[in-house]
Amino acid sequence: MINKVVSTVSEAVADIFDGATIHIGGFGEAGSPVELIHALIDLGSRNLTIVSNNAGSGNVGLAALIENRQVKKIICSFPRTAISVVFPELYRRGEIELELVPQGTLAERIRAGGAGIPAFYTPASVNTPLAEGKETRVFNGKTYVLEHALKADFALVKCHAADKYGNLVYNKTARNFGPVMCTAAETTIVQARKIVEVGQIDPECVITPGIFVKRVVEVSKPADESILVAEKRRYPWN
Amino acid sequence: MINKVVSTVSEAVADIFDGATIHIGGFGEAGSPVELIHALIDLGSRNLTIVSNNAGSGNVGLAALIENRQVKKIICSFPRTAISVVFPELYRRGEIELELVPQGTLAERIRAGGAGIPAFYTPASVNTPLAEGKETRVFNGKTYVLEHALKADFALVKCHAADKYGNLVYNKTARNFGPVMCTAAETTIVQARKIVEVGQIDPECVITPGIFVKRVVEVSKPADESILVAEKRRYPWN
Amino acid sequence: MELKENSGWSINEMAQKAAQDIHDGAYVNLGIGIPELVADYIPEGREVIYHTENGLLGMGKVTEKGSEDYELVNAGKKYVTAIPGASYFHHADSFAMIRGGHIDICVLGAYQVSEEGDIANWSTGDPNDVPAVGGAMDLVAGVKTIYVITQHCTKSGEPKIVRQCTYPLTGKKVVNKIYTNYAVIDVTEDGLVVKELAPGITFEFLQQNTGAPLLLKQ
Amino acid sequence: MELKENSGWSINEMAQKAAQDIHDGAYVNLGIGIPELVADYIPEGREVIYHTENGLLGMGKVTEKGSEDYELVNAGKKYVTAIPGASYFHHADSFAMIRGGHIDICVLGAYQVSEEGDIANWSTGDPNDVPAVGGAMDLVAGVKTIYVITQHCTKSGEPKIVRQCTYPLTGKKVVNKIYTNYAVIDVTEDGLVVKELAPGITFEFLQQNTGAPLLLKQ
Repeated sequence: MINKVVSTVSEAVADIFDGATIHIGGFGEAGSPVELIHALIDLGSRNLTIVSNNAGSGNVGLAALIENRQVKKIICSFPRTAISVVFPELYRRGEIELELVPQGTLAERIRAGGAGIPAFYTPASVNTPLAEGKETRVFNGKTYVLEHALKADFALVKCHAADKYGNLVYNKTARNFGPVMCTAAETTIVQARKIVEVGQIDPECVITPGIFVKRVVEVSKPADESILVAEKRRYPWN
Repeated sequence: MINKVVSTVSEAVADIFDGATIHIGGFGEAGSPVELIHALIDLGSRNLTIVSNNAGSGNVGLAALIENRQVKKIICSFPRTAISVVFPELYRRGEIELELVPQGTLAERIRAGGAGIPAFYTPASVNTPLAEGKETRVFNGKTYVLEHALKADFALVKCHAADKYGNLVYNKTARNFGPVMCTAAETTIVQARKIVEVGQIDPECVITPGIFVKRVVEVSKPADESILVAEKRRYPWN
Repeated sequence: MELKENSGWSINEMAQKAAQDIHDGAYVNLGIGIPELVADYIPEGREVIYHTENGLLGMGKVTEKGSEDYELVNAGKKYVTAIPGASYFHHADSFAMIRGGHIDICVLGAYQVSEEGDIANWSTGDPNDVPAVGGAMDLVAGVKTIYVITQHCTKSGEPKIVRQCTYPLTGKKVVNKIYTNYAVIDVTEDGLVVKELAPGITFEFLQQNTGAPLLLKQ
Repeated sequence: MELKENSGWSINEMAQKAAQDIHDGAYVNLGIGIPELVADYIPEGREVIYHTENGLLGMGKVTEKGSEDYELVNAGKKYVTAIPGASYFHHADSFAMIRGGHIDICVLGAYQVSEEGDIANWSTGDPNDVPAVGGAMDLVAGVKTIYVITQHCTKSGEPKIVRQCTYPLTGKKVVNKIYTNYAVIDVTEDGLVVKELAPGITFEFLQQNTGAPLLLKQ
């Protein structure tokens, strides 16, 4: 029988191993699976490669994971924000690797990973430093750069509602990278604001079909990252 | 002001020109825009290249368009069904061209066309006659074939409900190729079972955002192709 | 020993054999024809979710006569139902599931299967036939495990399991297991390994009716 | 003639100039900063739909203080609203809209724009800065028409419109029109064509403060 629901965030992330590559959803705070990330901090896996649009804010969530020195490398489009301090410091000291990827290329590389497409051509970044060393090719007179699929061992994603089959719906712009990341990881782990009965999600409105999800855990009152940052909270909790 | 609703199917298709390439939605009868196709038969544009999963049934819809000798070439995955007679006859007589494409490659080529991806690699058809003459490449020890985007001048699509912005929702498996085809045509023309007020479609459940749609026409009681075929109907109506 | 074409297991028994190899929680795509019967024989206590490549995960049974929904069909264009917990999606997303390796098992029919697991099931190569491929090439290239269900021989008695396919290929080295009316056969690195023989079928008879060398399970 | 950095049009006037060039029914993506002001100046009677690359078509105004929704933000991570008729989608679909040429106009800021329409707006090249690109490269590569809004000169008085960008490029030959505090300038095959001068700005002054040759509109 299929039941992907697990009881706790620590159980949900328990098999994340040292050296794993992890897709982490979210665009800034919107969609960031803060509680799953904190569980990963508790777990302590190290040498991680993180794929995420940003590199965290303040000293909670993804920033706290980096601050805890669990992250070897980050693949992202925008690691710098007004309230990000952890990543910039480590980066300037040369203590964390950065692979900078245009946002649309990042999304498409992840989607390709989930869709069995090993590589594709895109016009983004052509003639810029981010295409240096990459293969280019002309189609119909326009130059494109070859980009490769980006898969992960795990995906940590936040959604609005889930059922025990792993069907997911999201909330507004918290959807962002979640659906493509769910498709592109060996093990997709989701925190949902609520678990609903099978059949309660309209089949026309399912955003992530359950086939892409391995585990779901209910986090009914997820933290708002920006509030934690404003309150200068720090994880592990200060 | 944005209002994509037009009054009649003939108005909706009026600018389809001779020699156009047209994406036509549908998987068999499910999602086939029969009324738009019939309007195109009335219009009489010739020398068309049609991209569609199938090649029509009986003597209505896409089969009637072919029978009316408006189609020069068809790009599809499955032109043969138990009740298709028109295409097979013309094909055997060498009077219509066929480009046979694996179904998933067809869908992905159309999606790429809409997404600005000129080409991508796929494992489907490698080592088969359908990959003959195509460029292949090895990624991580596995061979893939290079496939190109498939765009069209027009897309004819059937949906369930639409608003004046062109936002669409579909019905069950009638969704099939509709959403990707809407993205990959210069001019996307949609027949909807109903036109609803802006705001009535839940923004979380919009399947085709209006940006991809040029014209919408209400066809409140679309014909069921299989009933027409069973009744041996023929278009223009016998 | 003389056996008629339909000797050994019935198609329902073949489907049952395949069904026993589908694990609890599997995501499964069933090809058109005999493979569709597999759904009727999933052992009690296992929950299997069916994918149909035209955009539905959680396909239910074929619709009862009179309650057909023309917009709810399967890949064979039969009218079907959807289970609670189903989801609809477009064709590119559906084949992303297939190509991306998310479907656990696909059960297909075949014209021929080679000893290396090549499969031919889309074209007889007859220039008078209208070629049609559908999703077969995507399925064999993308699904993790490919099962073939087929009569062991053609109607004229020719072996369908061969050293090299003579029909145009659907995919190369993709088939994992073959269920025929005579036997269940694994495709392995070492060759074709017979796992089970139908009642009344001997290994010698099986070998005589197979175009490639067979090994007996240790 | 001496002019201070903020001479000529105000940033609101610059936004207003750009807004006049946005047609009724346009799908528009506005970059972070001055470009965001453009939405306030769309002429009466025109309906414009805003796309934000983090997954919303039909973005409304910035949220009023106290009613922020932490899960409804724009690309600049400001809390925003959605209009009736909006739609949400995931990041790959959002950038398919961008890359696929479906967005009509994108309005961006810039460090530099070249006479051929090259733009540099993501990196100063300073190795002490943490590089960050966001969606800028996808936008300039994919959106049909690119408008740049920028102060004509840097704070230290250097021209931002140049023959060749010295900062790392975001894209090559992509900018169509530039709105500065001094002028509105078209990027054409023939070079930079001045369409309009701000009050009190002469062509000579403009040319002195521009790093590439300018043409006057015929």
